[in-house]
Amino acid sequence: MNQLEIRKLTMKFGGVTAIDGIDLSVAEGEIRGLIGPNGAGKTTLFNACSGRYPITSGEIIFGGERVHGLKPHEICRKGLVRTFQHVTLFKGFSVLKNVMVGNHLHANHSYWGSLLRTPRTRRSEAESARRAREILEFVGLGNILDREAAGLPHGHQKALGIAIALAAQPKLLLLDEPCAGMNNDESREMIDLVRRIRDTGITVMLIEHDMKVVMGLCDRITVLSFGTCIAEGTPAEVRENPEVREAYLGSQANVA
Amino acid sequence: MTNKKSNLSRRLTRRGLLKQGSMAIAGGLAAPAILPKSAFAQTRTIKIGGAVPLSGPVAYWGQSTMQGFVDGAAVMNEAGGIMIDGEPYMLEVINYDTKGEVADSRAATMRLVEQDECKFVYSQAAASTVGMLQVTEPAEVLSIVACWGYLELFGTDYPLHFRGEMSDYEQGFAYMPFMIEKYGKDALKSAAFIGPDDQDGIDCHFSYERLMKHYGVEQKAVEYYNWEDTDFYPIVAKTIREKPDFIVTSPSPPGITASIIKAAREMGYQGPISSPAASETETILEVAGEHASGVILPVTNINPSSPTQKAIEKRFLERFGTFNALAGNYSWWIYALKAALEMAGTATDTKAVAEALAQVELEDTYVGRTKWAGKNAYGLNRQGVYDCFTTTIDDGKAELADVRFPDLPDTF
Amino acid sequence: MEQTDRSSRIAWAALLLASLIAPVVVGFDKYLIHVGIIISLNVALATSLWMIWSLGFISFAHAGFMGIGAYTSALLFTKLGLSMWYGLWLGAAMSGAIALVIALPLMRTRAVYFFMASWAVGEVIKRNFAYFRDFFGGWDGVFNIRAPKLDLGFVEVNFADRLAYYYLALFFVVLTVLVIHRINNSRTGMIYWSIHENELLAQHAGINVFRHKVIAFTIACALAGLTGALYAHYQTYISPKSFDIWKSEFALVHVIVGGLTTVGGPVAGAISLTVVDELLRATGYFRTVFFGAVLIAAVLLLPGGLETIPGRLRSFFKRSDK
Amino acid sequence: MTELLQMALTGFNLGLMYALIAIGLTLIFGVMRIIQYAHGEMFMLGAFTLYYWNAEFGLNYWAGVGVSAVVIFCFGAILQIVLFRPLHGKNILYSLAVSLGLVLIISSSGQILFGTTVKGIPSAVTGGVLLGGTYLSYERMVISAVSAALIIALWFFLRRTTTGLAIRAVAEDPDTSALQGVKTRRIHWIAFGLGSAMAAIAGCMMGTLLSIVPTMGFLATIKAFMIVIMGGLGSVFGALIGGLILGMIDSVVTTTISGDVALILSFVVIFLILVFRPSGLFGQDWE
Repeated sequence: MNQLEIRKLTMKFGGVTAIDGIDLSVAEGEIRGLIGPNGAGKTTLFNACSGRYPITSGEIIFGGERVHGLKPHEICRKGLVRTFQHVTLFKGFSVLKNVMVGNHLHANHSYWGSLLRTPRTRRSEAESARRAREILEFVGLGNILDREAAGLPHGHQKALGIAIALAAQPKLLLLDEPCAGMNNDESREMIDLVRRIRDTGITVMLIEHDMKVVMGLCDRITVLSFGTCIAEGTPAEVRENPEVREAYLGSQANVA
Repeated sequence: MTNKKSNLSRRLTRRGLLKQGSMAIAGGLAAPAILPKSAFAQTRTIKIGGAVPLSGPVAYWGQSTMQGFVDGAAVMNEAGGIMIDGEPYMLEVINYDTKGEVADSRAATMRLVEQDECKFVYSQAAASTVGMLQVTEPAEVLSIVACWGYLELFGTDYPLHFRGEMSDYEQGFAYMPFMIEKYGKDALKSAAFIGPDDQDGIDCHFSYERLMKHYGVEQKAVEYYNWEDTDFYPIVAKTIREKPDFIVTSPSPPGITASIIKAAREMGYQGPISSPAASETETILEVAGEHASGVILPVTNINPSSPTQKAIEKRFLERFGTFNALAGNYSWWIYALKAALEMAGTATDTKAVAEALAQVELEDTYVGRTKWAGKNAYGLNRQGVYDCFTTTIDDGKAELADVRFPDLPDTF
Repeated sequence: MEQTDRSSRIAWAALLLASLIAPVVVGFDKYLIHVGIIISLNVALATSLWMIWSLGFISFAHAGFMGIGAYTSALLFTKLGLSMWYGLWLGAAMSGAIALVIALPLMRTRAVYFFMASWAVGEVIKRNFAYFRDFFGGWDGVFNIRAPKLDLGFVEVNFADRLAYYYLALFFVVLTVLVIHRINNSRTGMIYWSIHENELLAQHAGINVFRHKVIAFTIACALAGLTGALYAHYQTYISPKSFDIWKSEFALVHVIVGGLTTVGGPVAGAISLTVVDELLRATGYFRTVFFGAVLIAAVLLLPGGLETIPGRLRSFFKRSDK
Repeated sequence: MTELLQMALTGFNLGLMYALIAIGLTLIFGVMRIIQYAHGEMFMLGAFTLYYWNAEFGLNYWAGVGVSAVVIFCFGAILQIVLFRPLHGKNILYSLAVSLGLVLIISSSGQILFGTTVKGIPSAVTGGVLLGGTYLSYERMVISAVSAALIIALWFFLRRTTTGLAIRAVAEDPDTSALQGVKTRRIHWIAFGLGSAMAAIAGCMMGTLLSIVPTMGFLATIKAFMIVIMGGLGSVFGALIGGLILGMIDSVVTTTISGDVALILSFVVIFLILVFRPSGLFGQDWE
């Protein structure tokens, strides 16, 4: 069964057509790559799926349910969670607190509970802290729980961004350039993390410019150019596809 | 008419500035800021407290009132204080700023009454008066205020509360006879009123309504401007559309009065315009320019003429560096209080002092003859009545046109 | 949840104890008790304004909502004879209800635009009190709003007595600060501060930002309404001028000078600036000038506000005893 | 018919005068995101500078306007350097608190220095003509012309001169413009000084029309903020349109219904504009 189906999606911003009738479907448990030159509409697609911007026409079906038109927090609750290209964190919070905000979703929150500090609320808060520590261990930040998010090195900030997304217990995780600005070791760690995320049963779709990461990690790759989908297939098929090469891999063809 | 040079000397002299600054600091800071204090420990003293607006939009009136008391007390102390059944009492005046707000005035009055133990207090303008009365009446403290409205706060259920300034109603009984003499009864069949949309404006309008009814003048239009207004064309256009015989604007300060006059004349309205609260002819001449004619200001003697008035002006200039006619207008309050204290022979029994004050009549003050009236209207003689000096401005020249004691009807 | 560490818990207890015994310390000087009541009311107003700040925006309509609470309670008393015990809760409820209705469109605006829109709301509320003369009393205001009595069986407490009202005001202030402190130090507070820190990420982490903003605004305005009712029955007279823009501005100034990051900020700011304003009363003309100077000095010389003082002292002592 | 004409004319004059007050604020509020509450105080100081220059010392009126603009420009620049520069980059609330402190200091020390008596500046241009019931005062025409001229001049200044472009660059994105070599510190005090000077000129114009008193600044601030919000942040054209809208509301509604309703209505209009067009009619986004 397909985790995500996008049918004839079109996104217009005051005359500019960022996405022009894209069809895309992502199978459950797959790692889907999304590549294309700058301005191809990759991040716009993520913005459409996460509900940040309203879509012009078309349909987005997630887990068999219509999600286009819903608000970001509603889509997130359904399990479609995204990270952001430019690192966005709760800078003033500690690493642990960042993730606890993330898993706020599944801890039942009640104003009366907060006010009266009922045992139920206190238990759920302790539970939320425990789960947050678990997630941080999973992404490798288990040892710096109390550090302030703003002061973390770039690599850790990226990992924390993913940890926040994981806290919302996603079924489909949209990663927007997870390896941007990373050296080889950090990239290798990130690839390993994405695989481990997928192994827990979470479908992953990621935007990435680093070809080594994309080719090595993704089961299938979709190539976008000027808001349309020009190719889709396994990494090998995409590498050979002449259109892709010409539209995107042109100069790098002989290098790969 | 005072020329440019002299009013500069009156208003911005270096000496005046220093005096004004130092007086405030000496008077204010000397007192330990929050703990009770008394300057004349040794001889017996009477403390007179002032909760007046010294800052904010109504500071102009507040400062004039304070100057009247500070000057009066200084003069009396120099003359050895007041003799109350054989004992000399010195006067000590304590002033707190109320910023022209009710809650602040209530707090200031509480401090005067409870901490400084003043038995006699004074205030200025409606907001500070309302704040003050909630404290003074239950504490049986005598208050002299200037407040043109809130008539429900006046009379038998507030027995220790004196109004030292005539409202437009009392003043009207000097103003209307003068207008009738000047323009003739049949030229004044209809009138229009323009005033600010706060409690002062609404109260003044209420006084005028009663006055016009008494003199059988039909009221054609009532327009309220709000203090945020910066242009009076719209309101004046609406008023003169009704073609009233004359326009009254109150309590509009000199500046706004001048703007109303200018707009009316520019839009072709020729009838007389009067403003009983505008006590600065210079501003009206400067702002209204050649339009300033047919203006009647039944306020107070803007340019001191009588020997007493000139003496008061000289003393105020030396003591405070500035003098304006309103300060003169309020300067008689403390002398009336002095007479009442001496007559009652007590400095603590405020009821007796109040009884005495009601009968005090002064002859030679800045505003001529003064007495207290209002027995029939309010149940007690608590409304100060005094000579009304009417100044008129015609084609750029202001002159004192009439001095008369209001002939109040017996129903008052 | 950050556990309030031991030193701040002691600080709160000390402050509570100090305010309880304050009347005795000043020898029941009636005027200083009045200052105490005004401090309590300012603390409640500043703290409820601070609660809105914890979501990242500042409301300039706060005095307006305080006015709604005050007028509701005052009119219930003067027109229907209902004592303050009803007026308090109905005033808070009315203020909260109107806040809820206004919040729905208001929360569409952002940052400084919210700030301006809330300013417009405050002005409209105040001017409606002034415009409808027959019902609200217009600019003349509402008179003799008497304090209530409380029959405790063995003794009847009349809150017209200032000492009694001091403890009544203190009780409600402590209640208000406790409610806000509890909310802030709980999951709800974490959600508020996450919206404050990064609204976009909070939304994408599954937090219904719009709903939380509306609820927080409603609670804060209801608490302001409660403060308004207390204010009305103490001052016994209210007019539209009592709830104008300056009151909102001074509440904001109390929060800024006090400190923006913890509940201690508005409390410290409100206490210190109210005392300063009272101390300056005797300086006549110069009162507002001095207050303006104190305000600017506090902001420039003490970045982060009064709440950072304990931290600075601690670091100062640590450095010196090394 | 003449009533409508009178209303429209008054509304137009009023609108231009309000716009003159607001464009100064557009520079400060729009460019530097400083909520300058003491903008009205600059308006008041401008009027009093002209008063002492012209009415007291009897010197030429138009020279007085120039002098007061220069004096307040320097005063505004000094304020920015001394008070607002340390707060740069900090939370906007701190600059708001400082500007509130300024309001308290300037208006009350104005009362102490200039005295609380109301003053007036004799108008430089007098007279007018009655065109069938509608009065065309030359003075208001001159003031409207000066206001329009200044607004256009500022518009060109921001579009054509290098400093003007630098100011707009800093408004758009301070960091990038700093990278491009724009001395942002210098631009800040220039923009602040210029904005204050604009308010001073407006003070001179309105000062001659009406009376002046030290506490008049706060009312000008209210009008200026209302217009800048309506017109949209940082947009000179928006300030002009906002000014005209407010002028028309004030004139028409006051004449037909009442002053109170005019004010309540203008606040309701602001609320609706902000709710449906969060960045004002012509302003660019805030963050």
